[in-house]
Amino acid sequence: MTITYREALRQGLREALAGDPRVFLVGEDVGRYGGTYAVSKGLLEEFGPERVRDAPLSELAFVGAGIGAALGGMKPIVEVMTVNFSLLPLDQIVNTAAILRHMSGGQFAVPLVIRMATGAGRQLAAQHSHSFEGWYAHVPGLKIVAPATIDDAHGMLGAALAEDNPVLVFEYPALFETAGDLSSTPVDIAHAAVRRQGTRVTIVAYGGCVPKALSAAEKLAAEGINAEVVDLRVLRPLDMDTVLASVRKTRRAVIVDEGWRSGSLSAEIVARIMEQAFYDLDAPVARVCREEVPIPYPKHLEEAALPQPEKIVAAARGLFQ
Amino acid sequence: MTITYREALRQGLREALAGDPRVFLVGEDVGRYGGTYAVSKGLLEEFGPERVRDAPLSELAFVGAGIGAALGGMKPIVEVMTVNFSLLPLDQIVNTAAILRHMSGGQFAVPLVIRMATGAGRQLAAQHSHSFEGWYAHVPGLKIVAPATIDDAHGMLGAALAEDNPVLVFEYPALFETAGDLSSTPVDIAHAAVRRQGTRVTIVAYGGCVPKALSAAEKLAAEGINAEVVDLRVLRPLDMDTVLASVRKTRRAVIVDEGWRSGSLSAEIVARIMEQAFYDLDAPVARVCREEVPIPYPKHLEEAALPQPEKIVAAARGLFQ
Amino acid sequence: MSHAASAPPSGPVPFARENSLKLLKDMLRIRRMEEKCAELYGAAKIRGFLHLYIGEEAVATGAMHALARGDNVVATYREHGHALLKGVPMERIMAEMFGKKEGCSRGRGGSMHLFDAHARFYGGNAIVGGGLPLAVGFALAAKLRGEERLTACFFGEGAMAEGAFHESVNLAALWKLPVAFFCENNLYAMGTAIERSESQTDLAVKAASYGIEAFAVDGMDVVACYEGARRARERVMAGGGPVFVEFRTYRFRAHSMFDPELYREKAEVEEWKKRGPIHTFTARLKEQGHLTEERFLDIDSQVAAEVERAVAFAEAGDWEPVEDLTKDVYAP
Amino acid sequence: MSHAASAPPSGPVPFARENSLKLLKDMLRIRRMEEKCAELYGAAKIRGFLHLYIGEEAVATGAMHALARGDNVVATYREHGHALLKGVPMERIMAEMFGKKEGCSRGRGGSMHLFDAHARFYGGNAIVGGGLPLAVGFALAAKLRGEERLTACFFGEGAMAEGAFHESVNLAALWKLPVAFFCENNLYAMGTAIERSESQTDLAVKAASYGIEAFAVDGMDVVACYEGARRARERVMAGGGPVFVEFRTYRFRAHSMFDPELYREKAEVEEWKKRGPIHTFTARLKEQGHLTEERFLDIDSQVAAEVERAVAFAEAGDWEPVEDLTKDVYAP
Ligand SMILES: Cc1ncc(C[n+]2csc(CCOP(=O)(O)OP(=O)(O)O)c2C)c(N)n1
Ligand SMILES: Cc1ncc(C[n+]2csc(CCOP(=O)(O)OP(=O)(O)O)c2C)c(N)n1
Ligand SMILES: [Mg+2]
Ligand SMILES: [Mg+2]
Repeated sequence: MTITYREALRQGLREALAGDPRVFLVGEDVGRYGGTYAVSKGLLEEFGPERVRDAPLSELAFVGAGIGAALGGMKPIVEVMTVNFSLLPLDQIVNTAAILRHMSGGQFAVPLVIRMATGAGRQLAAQHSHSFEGWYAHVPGLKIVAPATIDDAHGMLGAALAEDNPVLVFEYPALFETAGDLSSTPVDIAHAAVRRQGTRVTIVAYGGCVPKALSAAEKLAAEGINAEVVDLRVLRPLDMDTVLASVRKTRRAVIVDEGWRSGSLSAEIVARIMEQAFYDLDAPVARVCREEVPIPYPKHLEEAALPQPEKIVAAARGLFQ
Repeated sequence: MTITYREALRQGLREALAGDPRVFLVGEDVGRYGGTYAVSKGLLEEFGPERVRDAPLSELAFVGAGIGAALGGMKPIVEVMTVNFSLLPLDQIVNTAAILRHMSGGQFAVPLVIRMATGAGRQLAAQHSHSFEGWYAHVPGLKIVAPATIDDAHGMLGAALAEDNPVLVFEYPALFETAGDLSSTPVDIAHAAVRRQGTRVTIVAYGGCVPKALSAAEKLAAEGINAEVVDLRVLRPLDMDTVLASVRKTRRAVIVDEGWRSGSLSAEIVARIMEQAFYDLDAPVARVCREEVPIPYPKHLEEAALPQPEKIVAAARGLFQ
Repeated sequence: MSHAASAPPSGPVPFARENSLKLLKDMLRIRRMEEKCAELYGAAKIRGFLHLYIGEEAVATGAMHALARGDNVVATYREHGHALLKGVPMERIMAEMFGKKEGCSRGRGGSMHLFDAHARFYGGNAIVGGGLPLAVGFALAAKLRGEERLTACFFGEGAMAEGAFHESVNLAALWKLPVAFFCENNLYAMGTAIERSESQTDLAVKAASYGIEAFAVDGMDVVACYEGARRARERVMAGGGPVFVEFRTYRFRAHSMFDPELYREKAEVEEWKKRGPIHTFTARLKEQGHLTEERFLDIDSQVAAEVERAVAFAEAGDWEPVEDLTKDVYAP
Repeated sequence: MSHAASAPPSGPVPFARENSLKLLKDMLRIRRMEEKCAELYGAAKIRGFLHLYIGEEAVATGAMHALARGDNVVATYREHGHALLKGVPMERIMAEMFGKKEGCSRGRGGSMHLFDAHARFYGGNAIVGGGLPLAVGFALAAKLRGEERLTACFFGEGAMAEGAFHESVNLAALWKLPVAFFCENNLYAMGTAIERSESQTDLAVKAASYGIEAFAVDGMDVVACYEGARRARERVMAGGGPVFVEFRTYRFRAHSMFDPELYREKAEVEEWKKRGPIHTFTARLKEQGHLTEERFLDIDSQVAAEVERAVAFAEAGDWEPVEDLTKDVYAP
């Protein structure tokens, strides 16, 4: 069945609500508006206002309430409309959701899923174009997933709900219109995936940058460089086994990250490759990241600020010089 | 003159207030309480309640108000009591202070200093022991400084106020009782500093880990390993020239970071060394970071969770095996 | 809270004729500029998010006329009208929406981020509630510097549920700062009706709980908006601290260009359109003998010409060169 | 707001004798346990931050007696008393303060982070205001699950200035959730007096602006605290949504163990001590003939024995092995 990434997300949500009465969805405009990105469209009508619950503009409170509800026996799916607004409830995520299980001596689990849209690319300017997945991946106690494919858009939510601990699911509006086959194979949220087999260089990417990495790989193939593309999928904890296996084979790597370069998740990948595969490298690992600038509104500047297939190609090519 | 780190901070503050009528200090309990860590003790009496201004518990508003006041012609010093509470006003810092100058087309500067205490080590448990300097160092538009010495504790504030742009100053309660000579040399906030000359391995650290790095270097010296210690001082923008010069000389490096390992600033340093000095390395760069756990209360567990001189020694030693 | 529109504003306008016509013209300037923006969005000249103020023009118009030149204004992503009437030239606004470097934010901000230091217009903020703490800070600076300057902060009723509102009003009240909180209650925050957003829908009552003066005015009546803002300014400048005004208004268009408007009835919108601030004001002025149809058409064509000039200016503008991407980034 | 203490609570206690003695004993249990904690802090057995509740015991005691066993409690870093009376064994509290693995949070939380799933005691939160959203969530869960369960959320008056308070109360009121907001107004947030923290110092007035029932009680009178909490619980369980109670109380000790108390006069503290909840209640019970000095000493020595047992238990506890450092960390 061919569906869009958006529709895959929607079906994942629908199945989650249908499958467990403890699951409910809460967030700004998830109900009557139909979801900012139409991801929850029709769910209010199907499940009613108790289970598809519109919240006022008060991110700190409704994220915290999601944590409390999880502790109280429910399985909340909290939608923070976009990652840009997730700084407001960040304290609850970091200082309660992530900490509670350990700090209580293991008494509590927090079976909570937080979904948010992330990333740039739609000319929304500086305050609406952040990519903070890397920040969240810094925090022990959270699992972070980034669906880049139709199957993952559909299946990662269910896998997250099965975890009994806080999982953050990042959704990529830049991918919402992409379409593809939905398979019936269940997805895990433990492993990275090799999206393209290759031999000479490994391109590591996640979320909205995966299609860019694949497109770069095609261009590289035309130049005779056969690139392997690894989709991280899970940003915490990192599945370094998959990354390292690929790097050990290709002996070269480019890490792609939509976050600002300094202190991005890409740095962590590079550091781990340094620590664990230094002697397997034929060249220093390269990075393609967001430029160190608040994202500007005009299309040409936004494009210049973000990772692009051409930049990935150039970085990969650079490893052979 | 021998003074404590705390007193050096206090004198820096006092001089800032005395030196420019546009400067004022605002934050929770900076006035009548005398400062949570007594850093602002006596300043209310000296400068009055307009310039040493107690704020209610409302971090988002008073940090945002600091930004507004900076735009309005003042030079605010905003104290967020500790980095742990800085998640609450993070949106204002990231989405306004850091962005405004660029997004307004260069019309506005934001001459604002935000001070906060950071770090673990006093058995304050998970919610009061964070080290988020690395997160802040991710954000273009902010300068981040971390005084580790008496001179820096004293002088970095004045240097920050001279910048006409937002600077975050991280203060280390773990160092408050350390004492030393206050020199009269002015400090910059542009460069890293070599705190100990060495030849065989470079230990890079910042803030509260600098004394630990120095202590490790002494131990290593006893084993015949002459370590160089680089104090980053400025966490954004990074002075990689100083770091790379040292690494190119010693050909080995250990990065020490009080933040959780995954996605910490240490990863960025490793990545940059990979990118810029890969061929100069005789061994993969190693890291000593916070363990991936919310900091537990008991002393033995807290110590086990944090970088310690012994761990730094072990990591450095490991580079020679 | 009832969403029903009450009777349209009527009766004589208590201003001199030229003043009245100025108010009318300014409302038209916002309206025509934004109608053009909608068109240009369709033509893909303007991109990103675009939030139109159509229907709410009386609020910004009344309020800006009550402010002094030296006052500060902080607004939201629905701020084209506020920027324009605070003195940002229409052509620079239009160039900004095009993303051209002649724009008031050098093209970097777009529709949601208009700035003009000279006009003391401080955005343009796409984080709901984000402008409130900032406005408090401007007011603090004015007070500390001994400046005779109001800071007016505009925000929607949806923003009142945010912690930022609470903390900011409390701070301003505690410190008796010269700030006016202007709440534009258009009954919806995206698709969330006020009764699902505020447990207390009488917003002035809510604001008064901070121990400040607070009142509501008809936000569809430019006269009431002017009077309300003038009164607020007077009280604030008398030194007693902040004042809160609820402007009861309505948004005629969708929240942004991506909004199927599933959450409200067409009939409700039509009902409110009967109270449209421009045509009701026009009617009153005509009835009063202050305005003829001819004069109206004359004004409207002056406005149309201004809009055309602005579009031409924006079209003729340049793109910021990619080499300047990180210009003005501190500590990149 | 006046910081002056009014007349001490007096007059007959409207409870049966054994009930009254239970209240007295529970106040004493908190007092003696905490006096011991202060001593142990001096002896470096307890470390980190330690916030004593001494002076405020009537609040937790009255409130906990009004709650049902199955109710949830969310509190702050000044929560030893709440934990104890919600049913966390004193020995497990003491072991927690020592950092031993027999502690109610396995020693990992310490004084500020007591937890007990069995007792439905959910912290122990060191972020001011951090417990409020959580409590709303517990109440939401109870409502969705159809459970007859109150969630009581304790917080200081200082927390009311935080956005978290505003957002949480609004949410609870909008959704008519079964949560009681119990504000412990001890007039100071660290060194910040309430009049520098709240523009409206009548906290019940402030809370009522959310359209919920709100009232104040004498937080130095365990009878008033009990009655107030009982009334709040009744109203909430009737289904009308949250209720807010201000408990007017006073902290006799420093904010924490690091506080030179520069911000208040000794005389003010002494004045309030005259209203101390334990000795005034004792006096009333004696006057009423419900209590003799002998019986008092007997109760006190039972309490002392419980404290001794708790300390012995804590002393005898084990340290969590370092190998377990990252146990219970999800996705480390
Ligand atoms: C903190 C935050 N949360 C959510 C959003 C998404 N959003 C943009 S506008 C809006 C509605 C705001 O409503 P209101 O304050 O009433 O202003 P109006 O749009 O009606 O003028 C929302 C939810 C945002 N921009 N910022
Ligand atoms: C968000 C946050 N800001 C600041 C602090 C530091 N702090 C701890 S307790 C406290 C005062 C709280 O006062 P109140 O809410 O009245 O409670 P009380 O201590 O009087 O019981 C402050 C400022 C904190 N823990 N959390
Ligand atoms: Mg609105
Ligand atoms: Mg208090």
